[in-house]
Amino acid sequence: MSKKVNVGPVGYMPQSAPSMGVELSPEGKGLLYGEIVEEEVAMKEAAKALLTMENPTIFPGPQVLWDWKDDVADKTNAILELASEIPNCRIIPMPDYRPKYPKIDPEAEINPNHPNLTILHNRIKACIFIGVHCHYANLSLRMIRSGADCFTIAMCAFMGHEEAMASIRDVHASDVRRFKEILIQVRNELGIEHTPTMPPPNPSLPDEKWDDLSPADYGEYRHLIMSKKGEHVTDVE
Amino acid sequence: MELKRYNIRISGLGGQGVVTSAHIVGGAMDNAGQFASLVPFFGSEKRMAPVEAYVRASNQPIYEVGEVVYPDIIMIYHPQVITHGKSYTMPFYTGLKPNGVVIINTDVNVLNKEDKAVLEKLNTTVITHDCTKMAQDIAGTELATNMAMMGILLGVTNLVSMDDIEKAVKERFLGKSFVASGGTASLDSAIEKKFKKKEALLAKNMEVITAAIDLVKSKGWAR
Amino acid sequence: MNKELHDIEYLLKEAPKKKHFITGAQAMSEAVKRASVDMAIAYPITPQSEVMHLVGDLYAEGHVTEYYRAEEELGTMSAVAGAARAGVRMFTATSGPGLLRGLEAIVSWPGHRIPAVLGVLTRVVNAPLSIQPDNIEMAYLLHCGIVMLHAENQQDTFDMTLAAFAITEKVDVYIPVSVSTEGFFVTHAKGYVEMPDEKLALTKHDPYAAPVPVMDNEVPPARIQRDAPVQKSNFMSYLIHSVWQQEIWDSNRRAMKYIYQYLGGPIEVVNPDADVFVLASGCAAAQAREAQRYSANEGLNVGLVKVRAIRPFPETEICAALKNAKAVIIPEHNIEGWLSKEVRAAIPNGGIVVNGPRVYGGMTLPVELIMKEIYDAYGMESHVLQA
Amino acid sequence: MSLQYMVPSANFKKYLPKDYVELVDHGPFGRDASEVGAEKIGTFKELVEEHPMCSGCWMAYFIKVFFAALPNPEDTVTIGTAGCGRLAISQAAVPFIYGNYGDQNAIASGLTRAFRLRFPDRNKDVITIAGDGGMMDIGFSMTMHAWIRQEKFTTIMLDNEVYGNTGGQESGMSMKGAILKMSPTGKKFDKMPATQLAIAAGCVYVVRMSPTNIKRTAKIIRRAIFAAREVGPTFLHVYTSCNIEYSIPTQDVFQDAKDREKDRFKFDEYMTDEVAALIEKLEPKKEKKAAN
Repeated sequence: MSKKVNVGPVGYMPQSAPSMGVELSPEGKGLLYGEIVEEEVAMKEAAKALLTMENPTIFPGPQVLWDWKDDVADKTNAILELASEIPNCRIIPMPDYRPKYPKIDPEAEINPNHPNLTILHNRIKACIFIGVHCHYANLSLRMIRSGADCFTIAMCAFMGHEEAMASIRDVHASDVRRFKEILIQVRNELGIEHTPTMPPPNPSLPDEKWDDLSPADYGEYRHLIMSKKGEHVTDVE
Repeated sequence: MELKRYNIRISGLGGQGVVTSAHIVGGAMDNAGQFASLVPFFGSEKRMAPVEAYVRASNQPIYEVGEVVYPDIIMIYHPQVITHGKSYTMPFYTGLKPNGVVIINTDVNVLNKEDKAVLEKLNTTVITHDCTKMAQDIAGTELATNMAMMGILLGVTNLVSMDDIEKAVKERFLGKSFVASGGTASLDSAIEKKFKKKEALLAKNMEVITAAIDLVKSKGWAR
Repeated sequence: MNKELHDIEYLLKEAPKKKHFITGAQAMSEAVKRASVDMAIAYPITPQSEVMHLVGDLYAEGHVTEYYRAEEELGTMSAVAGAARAGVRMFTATSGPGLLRGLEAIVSWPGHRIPAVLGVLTRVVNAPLSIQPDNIEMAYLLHCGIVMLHAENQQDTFDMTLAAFAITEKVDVYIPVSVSTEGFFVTHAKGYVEMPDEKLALTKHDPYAAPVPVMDNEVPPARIQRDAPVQKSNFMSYLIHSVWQQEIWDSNRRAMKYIYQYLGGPIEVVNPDADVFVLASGCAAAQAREAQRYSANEGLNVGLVKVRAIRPFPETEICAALKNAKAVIIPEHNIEGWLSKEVRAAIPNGGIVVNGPRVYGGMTLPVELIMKEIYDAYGMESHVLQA
Repeated sequence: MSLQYMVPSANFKKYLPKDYVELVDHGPFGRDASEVGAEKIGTFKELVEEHPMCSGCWMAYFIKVFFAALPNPEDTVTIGTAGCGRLAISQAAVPFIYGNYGDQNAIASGLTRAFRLRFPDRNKDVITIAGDGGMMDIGFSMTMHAWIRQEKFTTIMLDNEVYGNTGGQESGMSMKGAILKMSPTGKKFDKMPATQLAIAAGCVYVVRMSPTNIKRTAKIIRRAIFAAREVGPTFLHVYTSCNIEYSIPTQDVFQDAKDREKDRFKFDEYMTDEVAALIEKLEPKKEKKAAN
């Protein structure tokens, strides 16, 4: 089959998939390499990528990271079930969309303003975007296609993404579970042995000890946060 | 169906009911199941200042919009339009198409030699009649001049029946929403005051129109 | 106000309709009346367009929930962007110099993902000041990413305005939609408009069905900046602004399927087998339609291509329609001929484009001028039009 | 219940960076000012921490205090414009709108009205926080007209008396005689009377201050927000020096702020009777959070 949208890197200035003539799939269909296909076909190819490429990773976005809607609990359960069936799978969240100063910890998160920091640092060759708002998902997917060799999968609650190698639209918890079943089937076909395992937790810095924290912990900057009447600290910088 | 189309430009002076008569022609066409479009003039609306209005009348839907630049029929409500150049379109026959009609409210010769030459070359039918006098004679006011002029136009084009016209006149003076400029609206109310009762106003207007149409018939001006 | 809510397809296609004889400005406000608009912000540009004071009347009657008169257009357009970010359905309209004054804000709407409908009732923008119609201002909108519809008449103005509300809020579009029509020629003139009853209205805006988080503190993430100030740094990619711009134009492109669905497509072709075409948008299309009919009466094989959507520009459709054309006459209401340029660049044989006829500065575009070009295209002698 | 959008979903809590988890577990969301007020900075997870502003920047300090003083951070939207301030404001865990040049008070007008339309029974605090250039020069008409229209939100002007972010040009709020870029021979006219303009335009609560006293600064910010919820537009004119463009040694930044407090930023609080009554009601004793 022809591949309008293929694994990158496509280089310095990517052409957007819609401008190459890729259109979103209609309800009930998926997109695979920019072509409209049966959902199952797209799911199978996506599963194969997750099972055969290095460092498969799920990037959950704000819409599933926070408990803002009734369906979040079920959907997150389904995502974790899926993750547990993918050997060596990791979960790296996209918790917000702003450019983050001074720099993100690429092992702890992915940021739409520079997604390749995370993709390249962790050598991620296959990934799923889920729960990311469409605008930011599109930006990230295109930048990844531009600068990395990563098979991108979009599991979208709305209409899907032209930019992903595989795109599934109108995704609910049941669709994530359906994808999981297909993934298990493909895994068995490929003869990969696996016992369900949860991905490791976020490796970001350990909790600060908030209980005994005091301005003194801020050292030379303490006057900037706690000035007392009449105090004039001169011994800084 | 053969396309019949009259693109009409009306030039007159503020206070003569130019826009009002355009609305009535449009209304009459509508009532007759025919088609018309109006373009109200967009500018200063003062007494005795130049006013122009445009009407397109047809037996088929009308698509085009804007001023009538190339009219089939030109109506001059006041001789000063020609003699004093009180017009937005100078000379008054600008854009007139061949075989057209010019209707001038006057019984004296207001056309100079050059005007006549141009109109002759275009094979124009020039109709002149003192409609102001007609209005005064029949309705007792020169404010009905526009009714007389309109009567001549309707007689010449012969597109609508008397019933259609009467209904349109009623709508204009007795209500049913229309967009009127501030100027014409106040003028309408001035006419109303003069006649005290709207019914009387209507009857007089209809008399003027009927007389004008009869005039067209008697003179053989109808197209 | 209690209304019977329906989707756009029902309102435009299935709902029983009645014919009304109204002005273009009224047609636009009648569409707003049926669009469940939450809020409208106005700045006087009357008399060129009375749309926004008619919308004020809708507010007084309860058809629009919130409304105010802003300080000037930059304030208006910025406030529209603020309110839309808060998740309400927005409408405003402007004209000529007002559009240009608000332009800084308007051209940023697409990038900020502002779903709003903007009425553009065209008028002269060039000095000296004038209130006459001329659509050169649309050229200033061509390159900002906004979806641009151009209405031929009062009916188009109604249909396009109503459809615009549905299109702008599609998750895969979510950029503003402008509905332009010629000031005076359409806004002040009456035409027949078929409309569903005013008790019917478009389904309400769902701010959570969106490609960006609405900024209402109800949806994660907390750390949102929908409109990040982007510059090259170690935490932002070189590419971020480029792909963002691409996303806006992709969204613009995605609007096309809805233009097909709701408005019958980006172009209308009359007599597709013609050898000479008149191609036009807005009220120039009305003049072109008339010219096509006159031509047919005279036995000339002339076709009409009416362009409804200026953005996304129907390049493929126009190329297909003009495939066998020997000449394309493009009448326009502006001096620059922006539509001619677009078409000339889009078709493989741009040489067949006849430049004009064009009128500007408020002048009428007489059908006779188009006819003259048609006669010329056929090598016929035309009647000399006297000055 | 908007706090919910701040609470990590149970399944993913362990997959979130600690930073985000701490915002809820140890941050000010849903907690009382007595626990997490500005005076307690350093003992709880702040809404803004790392930011790219200059070392020793007094504006950055004020912005930290500002975020710590918010009575309802989970229901607050900030709006800014080009300028230094947004560098830190955009790093806070509070939605931030960065529109076009100087348009913050127009955006806030639309946003506030839309919030009141969508959530008539809730308090959603809208705060514009921008520099002197954005508020008094390029955004002047939008600033003034939002006040004149009695739009119910809080305007905070971070006045460093110069265009800092663009490299030190004269602003309307620079002092007469100041030699800056674009005023190479000294500024020819006076600093604009921002607070007088605000009062004339109908702001119901107007304060000019140099924020040297954390406790008072926090109290003023909260008063301005409460008054905007109930009564009308409020305005804080805050001295936030630019130690770069005015060459203030870092160790003198605080002293400079104190000096300004003695002259042109002398503490000045204006309020209408209605606001006075409101404050009376909200602060029966010492600094107490209003019941929401």
